[in-house]
Amino acid sequence: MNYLLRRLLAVIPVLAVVAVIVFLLLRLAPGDPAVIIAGDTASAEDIEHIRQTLGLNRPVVEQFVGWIGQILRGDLGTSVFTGMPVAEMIRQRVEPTLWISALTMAFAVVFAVPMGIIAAWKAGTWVDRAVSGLAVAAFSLPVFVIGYGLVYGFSTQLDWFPVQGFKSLSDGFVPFIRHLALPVISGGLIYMALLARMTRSTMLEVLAQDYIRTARAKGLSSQRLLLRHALKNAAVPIVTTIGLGIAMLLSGVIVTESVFAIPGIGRLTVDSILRRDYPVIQGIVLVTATAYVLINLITDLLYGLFDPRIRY
Amino acid sequence: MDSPMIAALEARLERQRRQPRILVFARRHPVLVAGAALLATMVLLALLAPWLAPHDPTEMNVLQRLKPPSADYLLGTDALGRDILSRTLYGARVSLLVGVSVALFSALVGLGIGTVAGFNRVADRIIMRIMDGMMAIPGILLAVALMTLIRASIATVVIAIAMPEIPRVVRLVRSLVLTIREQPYIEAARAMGTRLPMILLRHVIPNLLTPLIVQASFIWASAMIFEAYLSFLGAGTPPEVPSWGNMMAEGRSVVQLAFGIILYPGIFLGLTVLAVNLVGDGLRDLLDPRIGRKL
Amino acid sequence: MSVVAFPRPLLDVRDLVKHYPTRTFWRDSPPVKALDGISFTLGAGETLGLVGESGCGKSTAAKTLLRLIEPTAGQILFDGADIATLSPAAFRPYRRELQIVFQDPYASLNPRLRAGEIVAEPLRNFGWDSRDGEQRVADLFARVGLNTDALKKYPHEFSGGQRQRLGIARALALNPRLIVLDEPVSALDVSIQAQVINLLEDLQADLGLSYIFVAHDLAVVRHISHRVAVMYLGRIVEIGPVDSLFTRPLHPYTRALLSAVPKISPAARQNRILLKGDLPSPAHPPSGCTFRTRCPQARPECAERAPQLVAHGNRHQVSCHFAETSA
Amino acid sequence: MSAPILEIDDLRIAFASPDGIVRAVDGVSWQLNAGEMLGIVGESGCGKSVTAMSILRLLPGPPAMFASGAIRFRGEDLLTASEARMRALRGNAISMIFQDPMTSLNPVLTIGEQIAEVLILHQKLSKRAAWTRAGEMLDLVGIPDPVRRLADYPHQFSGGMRQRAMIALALACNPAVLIADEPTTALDVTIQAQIMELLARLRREMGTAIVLITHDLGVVAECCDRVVVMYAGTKVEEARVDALFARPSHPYTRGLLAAMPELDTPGDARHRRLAEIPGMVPSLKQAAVGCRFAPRCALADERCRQTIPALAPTSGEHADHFAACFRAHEPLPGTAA
Repeated sequence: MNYLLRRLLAVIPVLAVVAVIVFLLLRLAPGDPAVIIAGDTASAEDIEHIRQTLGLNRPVVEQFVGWIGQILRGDLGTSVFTGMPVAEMIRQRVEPTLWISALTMAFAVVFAVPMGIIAAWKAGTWVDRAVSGLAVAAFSLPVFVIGYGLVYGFSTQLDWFPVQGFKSLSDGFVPFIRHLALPVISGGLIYMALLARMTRSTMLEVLAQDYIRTARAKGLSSQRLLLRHALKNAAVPIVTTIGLGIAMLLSGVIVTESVFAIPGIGRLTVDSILRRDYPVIQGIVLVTATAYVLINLITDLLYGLFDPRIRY
Repeated sequence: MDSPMIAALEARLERQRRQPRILVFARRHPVLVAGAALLATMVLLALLAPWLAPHDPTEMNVLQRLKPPSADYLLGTDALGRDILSRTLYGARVSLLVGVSVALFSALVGLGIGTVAGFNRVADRIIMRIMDGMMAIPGILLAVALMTLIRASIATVVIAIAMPEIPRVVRLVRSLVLTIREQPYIEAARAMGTRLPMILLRHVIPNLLTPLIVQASFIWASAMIFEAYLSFLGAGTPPEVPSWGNMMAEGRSVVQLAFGIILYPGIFLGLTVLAVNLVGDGLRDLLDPRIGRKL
Repeated sequence: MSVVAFPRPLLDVRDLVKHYPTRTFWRDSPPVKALDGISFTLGAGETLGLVGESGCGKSTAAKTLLRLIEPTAGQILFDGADIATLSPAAFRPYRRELQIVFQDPYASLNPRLRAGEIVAEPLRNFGWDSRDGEQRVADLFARVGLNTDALKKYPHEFSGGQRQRLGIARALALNPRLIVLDEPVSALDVSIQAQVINLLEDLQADLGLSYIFVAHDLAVVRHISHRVAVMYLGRIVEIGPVDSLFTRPLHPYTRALLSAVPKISPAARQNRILLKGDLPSPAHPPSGCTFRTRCPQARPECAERAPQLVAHGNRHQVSCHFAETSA
Repeated sequence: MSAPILEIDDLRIAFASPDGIVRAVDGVSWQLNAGEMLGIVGESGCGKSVTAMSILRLLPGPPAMFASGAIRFRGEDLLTASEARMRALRGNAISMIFQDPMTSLNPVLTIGEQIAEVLILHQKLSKRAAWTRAGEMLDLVGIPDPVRRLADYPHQFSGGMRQRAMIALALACNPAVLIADEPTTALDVTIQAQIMELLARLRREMGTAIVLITHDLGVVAECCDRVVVMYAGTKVEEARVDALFARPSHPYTRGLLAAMPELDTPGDARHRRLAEIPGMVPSLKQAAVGCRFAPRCALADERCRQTIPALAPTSGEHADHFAACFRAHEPLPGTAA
């Protein structure tokens, strides 16, 4: 039980560091933060207005404490550009990003883990070379090249899928899926490549262990040996890779959203960049980092499920 | 008195031994050799760009806007009538430069911080929490946030892309230092009276260079893609710099009309990144297959 | 190999203790008692065997003498001076006097350095200039039976036995007076083991070296040691001259150890004492005599009072309440 | 005497490595009778473990190659048997235990599951019947409170207990042959004594024939009926145990015995210098020209360096005492043997 407690306690310092990084980013940059946010064209009173709303004139420590207090109360500050509370803006735009991330991860995991296992089981054969080759190739292409390639192929030429846009689930399942298909596949291919490579190397390591040789000496068939003995030991490192890979997945999703013009968090980030709407960027970074930390916490807790050495 | 099977294998090995060394090496390390060859071609193309490029990459020719591949514009022209092939060749320089600089910068910084974390227990706890925090922020967001704040230039892009890579290098270096620290040859050095700085220089660092070089090559590959992402999102190198990312970003608005603007630089970028990844895979298996498992 | 008279011991260890705290958050769990107060002496040119099963603390004791592990308490008098609590800087000159050879021939040599550089390292640390250094390294290679063309080779190009010779050459570089041998031959095959043991004995005869010889192989320890200490769970249970300890073992554990070793000649196999159960955990050792849970002659009193080392004949001490009667 | 239960006949195994072919096993033959305990002794790299692993065909395909020879179990050649047939034999008719108990059991499965698995597979027992039988096996190998311990995981067992669990696992289906590859090398001497005593008892009670692979001559002397001495991939001597230690004939065997420090001799056996065997084990990359031991042998002459000595019976009262040496019975210079 103290393992769970230890993992829960470990989350707090990480989130604190994220908050400090996000807070310091703006202050560390050269020049006056207010000027940077206001942008080159802004007038003097605009800059003064921003300085007031963000309280940039107060001493740094006081700003930090105030800011943290706000966050803990769920208030992520207000957007300089739209004047809306950042938390509200994020909540409106979170649905598409959640769907894309979840489906991309599912799509990747469903294909990558079996591919990695088979490549490791048939190490050295053409199957292994094919999977490794495909993985390295997919791993080397930027997601938007794949994205536009798919759009060019399936949308403009074959018109199976819409070029861009997003339909929420409430608008009916078919349009929802048709809009998500290409973004999920383009983002998923890269994440699948990463996962397949990691699953393969983890399985190779497990298959080289002594207890696999013992299992073989017991007369087990290869399927049984693979699933009951090897996979159970490889589960923990594979789950860790899926957890750690989330950061890369989110990067892919952010780019995919701008390729397919999907109004998600990624698109909001891009717009906030162009508009130098720093409080929104700050809010998004905090939310995504928290999501990342929580997902990794879940993968840590799964350890106990798979690996008895941790439970006892 | 060998059996026929062994005799046949012996003959084949004998034939192999007589072949030129490079052929034997290539047969044993196909991935590394293929990757290195592809990378060499890309680097050559980049270096010889001024002589190879049919046109000046910045020369605009509005009449020739969005032309498909033709005799004098082998890969067609972009929205401002510039020759895509020339710009692609010049673009290679920027992307390769950014990739290598990011790899070197993050490897060296990561080596320093990682070694300190590996050797000093108090520093270790603080450093690792900071690294966990940095890793929690998706690389793109961290880089983008940095780019919105500092003036965009190749140098700032390198730093912005390196930032999310540093925690991964620190984590790798730290785990290697912790394993090497427990090795008997380190205990032997202490027993011989060797002082800590010398132990670090002669015993610890040389033994962790191999996996660090392999990790650096993977970072080099992903940095080139990252540069493309940043430019694509409008937070990359300044527009006038002909990097592949900028070219593809400009191509976004006319993607339906002339897909080549994104496709051709994309292919070049893909091939270069693939080359570097293959070199990374090849190096890992060549140098130490066991350590490779962790990357 | 006559027994050398010992005016004043080169090394006098008194109540050496090493406890490892166990890190759990709230309840103050007991530390792991790797060394729980061991005392022994070692004369010039003498070999003391430290023998016992895994977890008995013999390697910890050996490494603590060289401050590779910091002792928790106790004194280490080397030539009369207590080196247990010296600052690292003050202790450094003693590195020339005390050296170590490790068990694992593959992991105790830096794979990235050439053999010549490995052996030259201690010389460089103590100011030998390169010319004398080179000559000294060449002599050392010859002395341990390695030909000089091996100077340029890397560790992976040597066999296990040759690597152990490299380790010995490195330890000899600074002309030490005491060498700690931490299971130097356990990883070697019998035929190679014999070559290394003979080399160590010749070096002792020529250079008057003192050895602390740590091993779990009783036959090897009997062959090379003048005196032997038997350790169990961080304590010395019996210590004495090799012949009297091996022919008239007093402590029940020593007898069980000797009887457990498989013998080649049927005559030597008297009734075998099979200890029951496993080694108790060093963090929760049994009360009183720590061997009582496995001892065939354990009595209630063993649980109350921890026995102390008591002399039985010439310098043969044993830590057991009933050593006399059970002999 | 009935036909041997296991027979190795002129087995040759080579490994293809980038810089040449390693002849790990270069023509080895021996027999194992029902209920007998055969010791195979030799130093590292002599091919004893490779031979053991090849019996159950556990050697990984690509690098390893069976050049020639046969392994007959009750007359059936295992080298040509189908994979399905081999799986039916592994852990059922022929079982194996390994050197390092700490890594030989699956850390994420309970001891009970790992034993029951082989019973369900080979003897088609129900889960419950297999679980009870597993409990009996743990009791048989002397693990206290066996039924409760079935639900424990390997990391909750000590080294000695894990080796006992391995033995329980291997003997669960009452195999005819047990191959033990250095079963006690990683254990302390008092635990080793317990394990060897356990193996001897189980052999008597279950009649299992045991092939004991080890480098420890003492263990062979105490536990085995017959012994095979291997050097550089070949068999150099074979004899009944008492004959081998009473009158060792091959120079390598005699060299090994002279190189071992003594513990047996009572009284203060005055200190004798260990008789070294000079030089090192030869590289197995070149085919053998003469006797592999010639470069290190004090008796080696021109004939030894040219022709490979065949196995020949040594004079002496034991008929089944063979040595692969032209000058097997000549005294070594400078020693009484």
